[in-house]
Amino acid sequence: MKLIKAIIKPFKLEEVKEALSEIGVEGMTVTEVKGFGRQKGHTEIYRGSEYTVDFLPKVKIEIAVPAELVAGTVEAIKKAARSGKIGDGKIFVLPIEAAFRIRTDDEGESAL
Amino acid sequence: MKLIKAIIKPFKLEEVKEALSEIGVEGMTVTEVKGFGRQKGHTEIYRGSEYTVDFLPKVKIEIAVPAELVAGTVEAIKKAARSGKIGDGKIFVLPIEAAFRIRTDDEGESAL
Amino acid sequence: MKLIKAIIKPFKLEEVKEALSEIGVEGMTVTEVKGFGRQKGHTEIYRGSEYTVDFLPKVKIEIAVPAELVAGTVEAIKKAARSGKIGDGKIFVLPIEAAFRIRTDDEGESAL
Amino acid sequence: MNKTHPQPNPRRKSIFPILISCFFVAAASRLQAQDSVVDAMAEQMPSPLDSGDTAWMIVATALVLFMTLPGLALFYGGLVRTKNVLSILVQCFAMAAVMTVLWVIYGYSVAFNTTGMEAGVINFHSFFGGLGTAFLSGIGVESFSGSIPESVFVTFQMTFAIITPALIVGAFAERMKFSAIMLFCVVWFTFSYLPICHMAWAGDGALFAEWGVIDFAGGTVVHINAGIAGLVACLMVGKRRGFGAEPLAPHNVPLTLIGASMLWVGWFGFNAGSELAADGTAGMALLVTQVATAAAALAWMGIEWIKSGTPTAVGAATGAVAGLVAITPASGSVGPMGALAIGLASSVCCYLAATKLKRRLGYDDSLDVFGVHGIGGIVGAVLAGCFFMGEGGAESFSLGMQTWVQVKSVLVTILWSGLVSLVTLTLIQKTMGLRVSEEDEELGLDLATHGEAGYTH
Amino acid sequence: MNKTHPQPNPRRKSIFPILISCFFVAAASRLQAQDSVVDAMAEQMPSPLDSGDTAWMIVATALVLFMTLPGLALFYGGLVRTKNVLSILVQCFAMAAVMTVLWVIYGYSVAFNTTGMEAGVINFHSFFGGLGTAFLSGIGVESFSGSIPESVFVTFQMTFAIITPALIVGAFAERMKFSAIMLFCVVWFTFSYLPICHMAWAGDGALFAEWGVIDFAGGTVVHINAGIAGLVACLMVGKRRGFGAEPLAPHNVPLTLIGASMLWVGWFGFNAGSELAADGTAGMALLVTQVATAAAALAWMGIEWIKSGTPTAVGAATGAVAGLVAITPASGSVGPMGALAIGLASSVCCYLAATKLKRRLGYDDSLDVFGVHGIGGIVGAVLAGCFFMGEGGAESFSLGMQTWVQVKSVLVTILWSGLVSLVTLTLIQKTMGLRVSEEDEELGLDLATHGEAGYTH
Amino acid sequence: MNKTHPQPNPRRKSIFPILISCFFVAAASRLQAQDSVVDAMAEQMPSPLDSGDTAWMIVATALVLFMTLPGLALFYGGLVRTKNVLSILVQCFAMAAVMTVLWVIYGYSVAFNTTGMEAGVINFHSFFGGLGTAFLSGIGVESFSGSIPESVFVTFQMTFAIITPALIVGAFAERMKFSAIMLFCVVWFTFSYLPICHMAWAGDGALFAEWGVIDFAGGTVVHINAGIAGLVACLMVGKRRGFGAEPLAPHNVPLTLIGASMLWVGWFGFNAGSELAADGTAGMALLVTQVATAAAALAWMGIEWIKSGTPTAVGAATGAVAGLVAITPASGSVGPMGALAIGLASSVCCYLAATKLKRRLGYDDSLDVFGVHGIGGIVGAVLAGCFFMGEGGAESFSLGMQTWVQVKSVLVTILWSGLVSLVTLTLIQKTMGLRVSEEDEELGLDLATHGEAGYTH
Ligand SMILES: Nc1ncnc2c1ncn2[C@@H]1O[C@H](COP(=O)(O)OP(=O)(O)O)[C@@H](O)[C@H]1O
Ligand SMILES: Nc1ncnc2c1ncn2[C@@H]1O[C@H](COP(=O)(O)OP(=O)(O)O)[C@@H](O)[C@H]1O
Ligand SMILES: Nc1ncnc2c1ncn2[C@@H]1O[C@H](COP(=O)(O)OP(=O)(O)O)[C@@H](O)[C@H]1O
Repeated sequence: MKLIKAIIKPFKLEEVKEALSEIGVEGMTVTEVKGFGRQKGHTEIYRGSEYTVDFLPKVKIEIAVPAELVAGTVEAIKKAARSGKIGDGKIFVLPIEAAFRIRTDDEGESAL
Repeated sequence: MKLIKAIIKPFKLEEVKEALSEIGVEGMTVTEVKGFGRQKGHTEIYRGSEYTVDFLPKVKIEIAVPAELVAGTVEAIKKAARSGKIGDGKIFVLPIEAAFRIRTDDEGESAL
Repeated sequence: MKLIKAIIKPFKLEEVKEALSEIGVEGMTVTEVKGFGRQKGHTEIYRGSEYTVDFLPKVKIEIAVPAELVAGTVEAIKKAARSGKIGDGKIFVLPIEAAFRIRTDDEGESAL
Repeated sequence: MNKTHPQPNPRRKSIFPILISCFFVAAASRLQAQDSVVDAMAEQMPSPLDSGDTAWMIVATALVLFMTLPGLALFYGGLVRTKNVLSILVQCFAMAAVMTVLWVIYGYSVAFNTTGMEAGVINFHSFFGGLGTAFLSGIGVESFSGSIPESVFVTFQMTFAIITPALIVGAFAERMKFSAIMLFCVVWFTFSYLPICHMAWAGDGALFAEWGVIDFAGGTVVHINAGIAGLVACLMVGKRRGFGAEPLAPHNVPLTLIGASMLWVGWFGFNAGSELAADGTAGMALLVTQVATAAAALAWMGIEWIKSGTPTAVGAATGAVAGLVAITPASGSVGPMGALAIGLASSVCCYLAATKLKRRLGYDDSLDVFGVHGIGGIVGAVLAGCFFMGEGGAESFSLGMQTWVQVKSVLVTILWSGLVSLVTLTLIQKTMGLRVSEEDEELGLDLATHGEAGYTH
Repeated sequence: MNKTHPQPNPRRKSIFPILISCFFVAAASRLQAQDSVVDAMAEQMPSPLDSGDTAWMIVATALVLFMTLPGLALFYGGLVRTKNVLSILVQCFAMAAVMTVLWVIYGYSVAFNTTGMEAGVINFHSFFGGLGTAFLSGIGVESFSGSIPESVFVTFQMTFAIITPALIVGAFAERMKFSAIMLFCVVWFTFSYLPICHMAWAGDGALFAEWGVIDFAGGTVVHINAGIAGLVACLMVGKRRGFGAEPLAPHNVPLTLIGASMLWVGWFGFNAGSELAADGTAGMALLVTQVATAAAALAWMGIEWIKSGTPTAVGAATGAVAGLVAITPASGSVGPMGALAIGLASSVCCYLAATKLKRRLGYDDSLDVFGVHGIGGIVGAVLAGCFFMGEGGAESFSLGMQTWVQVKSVLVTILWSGLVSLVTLTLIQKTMGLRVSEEDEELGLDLATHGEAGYTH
Repeated sequence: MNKTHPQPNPRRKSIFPILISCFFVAAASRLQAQDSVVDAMAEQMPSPLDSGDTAWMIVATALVLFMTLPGLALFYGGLVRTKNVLSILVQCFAMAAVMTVLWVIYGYSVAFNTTGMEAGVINFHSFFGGLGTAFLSGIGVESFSGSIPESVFVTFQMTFAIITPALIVGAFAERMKFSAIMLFCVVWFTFSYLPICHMAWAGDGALFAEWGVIDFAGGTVVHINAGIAGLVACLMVGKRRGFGAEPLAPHNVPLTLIGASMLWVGWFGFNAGSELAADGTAGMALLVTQVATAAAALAWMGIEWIKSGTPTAVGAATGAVAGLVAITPASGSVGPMGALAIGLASSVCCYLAATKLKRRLGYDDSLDVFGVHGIGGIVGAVLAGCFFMGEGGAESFSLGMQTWVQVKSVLVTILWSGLVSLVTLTLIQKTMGLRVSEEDEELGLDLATHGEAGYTH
């Protein structure tokens, strides 16, 4: 099993969710995060002092999937989340050693 | 060392924290997240339009533990977080390759 | 590639960001979290009832870096985030198996 | 006691619509013909209207409505948890809407109609007004109550009838069924608010008026009445899940402070408005209201500073309200030094009630309706019998007959409101139930009852 | 109809500053000499000033400004998404600032100057006032309008000229360019607000006044006028990204409820203030405003309760506003039972418009400006022709000539405002464009247009 | 200058309570007997009471309190960071409570008592009032001040004494010790607010009154006074951690806008209320207040629009306040065109002060108390000497003797307030310290000082 961590632009969340539903990914966990990268933040002005906001709002999606689904899932996210502009985000794949469903005693892939 | 990531219902946080204290887990990091899964969201109404809220509020707990404590920790979380209703959440176990305490120069398990 | 997860005190974020920029780390993702550990929370009073706030505000930084940069990055974070007081936080290093940039078709280290 | 009330008007009876007839029909078909002679006579008399008094009383009415919407709604709304903020706001809105309608249908008449009342005689109408002014029958543009239009008097008193049940909802916040709340409040309004209001303010022949009770702006009518209902209700509904174990901390203290400030400012309408005129007594009511409130806020913060070193925002706000409550009955008769004393005394008593007493007895009066309105109202009602201001501004203190009279009115109010609340809530509990399900309580009343979230990020 | 308006004053013409001359110069150089004789005469006449009426009208003015700032700003601000909250607040602030300046430069004169008007004659000045009082020329401390200082009348009416364009911005919230909004509102104010205001309230010789239209506090002038402009604008600007697909839920319902409450309370100034005096009619306007609002809030919550079991907070607030809107034109002539009927009717119609009609026709009137102000205004304007209150308080209902007169004024307003909006928006669209870029809409207007975030944690 | 002030009343001296005697005792034991003859005489004179003026002044009092609670508290509260929002709210609440109590004990007497004053004579009592009305001794229901009850005058002036120190706290927000703030404000109130207020408004024999200074509603007394204290304090307390390096952005701009709107609306009470009557001058004050504020808000947004393309919400609010401040001293004497000019001028000057000047000199006046109140007050006080309105509404501009008189009063105020602030703060710094620990500043004052969090999710 793998954990797919994708950092995307907030307004792409709905589209990504739909793209994942289509390929049968049924569960995910979403966190509001702030991203720092190549994309430049906007400039805010407060009482005459300009300052640049470095941290941009992003959304992090975490999805646990069986190893064989990683490629398809990554592809689906890339397609749905791409706007072509700088700051579209990243996808990281991490190994998961065990998984459990709290409600039942399911373990491993059947827990997803 | 392993990183235990548990996604639970928010109102179970206190109980889980207590259960972990009892078995000697002294540290954890908690994030408010939104979950998407089998559990159906409620329906909201706004100016005559009904819509279903897909993303439900959940809490993610991250706990770094020595490998030998993983089983006990998972068990404690499962017991405390279970309500038996759909949406109780998941537990994932990931490998940690190194750990450091910022305040001191502790490394590895002694940093936890 | 590795994923560095650092949990630090919120007011150290700016300093950590600058320290990382200096050693050439160009991207990171930041999450507001609540930490539970050795550091004692303050006491709040509400209508005559005292209670202790266990969970303290912390900031979690996630940085994906090529393996060879891990040591330097950890060092930079430790230096910048250290106040010497209890609760300064932790750094965990996790393995990353694959990385993608959403905007382009970059994979692996070139995606970072 | 200082309330001017409309004289019973013979022509009103002739067009008294039967209460149960649909008010919609009533609206469309009121008979016009037979009043013409009386009206013609009325027109020749010099108008009693005083534009200054009227200006003040229109504004005072707006101020008292402002106390409920948004004042009280925010004060309470900020003190509950995020998931229940809308439930409080909806309850306050619904209270304003329902009580307005009930007030014009029968409330005003039951509270202020003087038919059958006689100075020195205690009879049925010492407790309940007649139905002669139901549907505000006969109240037109040329009807006056003292020097102000009767329409203004009706609306001013209506705002008191709105805030009183709205105060109660704080006691059982975060757990009671919306339908049960509304039903309880309608019944309680009819059988506890209206009669106590009548006893205190309907003039000669009314119970408290006959006794000579001083209740300038509603210590018994509003605060003790609501405080006792809240206590009974929170005992019957039971504690919130987690009470005692978790903090159940306010979700938005700034909202609470906005609300408290609005209560403070609006209360000038409540107290100085109760003079029903813009004169020296109203001016003094303004001053003493400000002084008592300041003293009470200071005292509460002082107690906290001494006890824990941290004077809190919620404490400052609660102290201010404790002062406002206590000065209410006394605001027409004390001077600034008496007000200082009343404010300090109320703050200390309410502090003890909202902290020690509540913890000792273990009831969950969530937003301290009894602790602040009940106790503060009692302190104020009793002390209103002790402090007096003479015409030249000299003030005096005495413990005498007046104090005893005040105590009697307090006891009557406690018993009356307590009994009405107990009976009504028992009936509701037996039939539809008082409390939401555990799951709904967990999810929060906003989503469970009102299908809406307070905040969406 | 009940508005007192200043008589044309011959000496004003003599110092009429040329409109295009810089007002700055005007401020410094107004001629003083020639007025001295007239002034001397004025001083010997007894002052028409009534301090009670003046007191009330100063406060009413403050209350109506309070409706826009912060009332409407919060009502709207809470209903949009987090990223657009400041755009609404800035728009309301800017509207208050710009309209104030335009009002003193030429607005007051075009709306209320009576030069060239004659009872029974329809001419150019039945639609537009003259420019004789531009720059408030000739209005001093001793100028009166009825029993109040003319300065108060000017400011009171100014607050109506502020809130009307501010109401419109709700229709195209979250997507229209700030520059386009401001330009549109300035033109619309000049060519739609001012003439409709003149037709309704400038007195003998004005179109609606000649027809005998009842519009006590602004059903046509304010609500229908704004509602139609909103409908045209939201059609031309187009739907928000995601409309229909995503919820676009309000980001902070408590803010909306605070705003709605302030609108409610402030509306007493709007309606009872429109009497321009503190008297029995003002008092009755206070009462019926409260009754209609309560009935409407209750009705909206009732409909929701029946349909989905969840009476919502946004629903309660929207219902209250629907009632406030509808009672506006009628508040000087109906009684409490008529008000109940108007409130209920408006709530039902607005509910249908804001839900069914909008969904059916598919336009994105984001905050229901047309649905509530347009429809509610029409319901109120028409029913103001049906319900009447006699002097003795008796009420009656009839469908007759007055109803037809009301319908005519509604139609004129719809056409006039619709046409002005259509032409203006078309021109703006062709030149500078109406809408922000997709990217800016996505980022949110707060950051994109105003360079600021509403909340920073 | 237009303030009516109570005449010294001989019988007051006879019951003058010794200041140090506990006010509690005073409350209970005021002597009653000896006043009876004087009272009897008073009763036969026709009452000077005007109900319209009284109505207005009660409301004006409520409006000015509303400016502090919740107005200013929210304006400031929204501008600080999340972790310090409650500290601002508590400080404003505490100021309201403490100043109220001090005002009734000695403040009113030191500010307005006229014993020992003589027209044309500069003596000790040109600076400080006597203690004859300490404890509000002798002020009863039948005491009048002009046409309004003296109790109303006392309370109205009290609200000015509340808001002035509350304004100062913005300068050292987010870092100063609560105990040091309270101590400083009490001393500053006693030795700077009270004397400047006395000099300006105590009537014949007072310094500014003798000079013929125009300060209708408090340019020197309130704004310059507070602005200078703020400047001195922020210099002595030092910059916030991170000032210059991090943005320290406002945490909740909507709160700030709510507060600014409330300041705007409440300011009608401040300015038009300073006439102490509901008349033509009050009406004109209403109008010019609105005009200056609008012009200033517009100017600030315009500057931002030109400079960066993004007119901000905080800018609109700050501009409005700059206009309100500047029109304050002039609101009783200018006309609408002068108001336009004053609003524009103030906005430009305050903009420069709050941005360029502050950056150049590097002090951390956190919420621009000096930048807006200090500078705006100076602009207004000086321009009040340049713009005049004649009786017929004609306006004129001149730079002459009056301007010089105004400048003198400004200089006296700057020196006086600066000196009192410097000495007081130095003493506090040497003893208890001015500033919280670094750790507490980092954690936030809410938790560190008040043991509470503003928001709990
Ligand atoms: N090395 C990294 N580790 C973790 N997160 C990263 C890293 N680099 C970028 N990110 C995240 O990805 C987001 C987008 O990255 P950015 O460099 O702005 O553009 P792009 O994705 O187009 O390369 C950032 O805002 C940040 O949240
Ligand atoms: N594949 C997944 N990857 C990551 N998080 C998941 C995944 N599936 C479910 N979750 C998280 O677990 C929560 C509960 O899952 P759900 O399917 O609703 O019920 P259950 O845990 O009872 O199976 C979800 O709300 C989501 O936060
Ligand atoms: N075992 C753990 N797993 C995950 N996070 C932890 C763990 N222990 C501590 N933390 C995080 O690190 C923060 C600091 O830890 P704490 O024990 O208070 O102090 P220190 O870092 O000085 O040892 C905690 O608030 C928590 O967020």
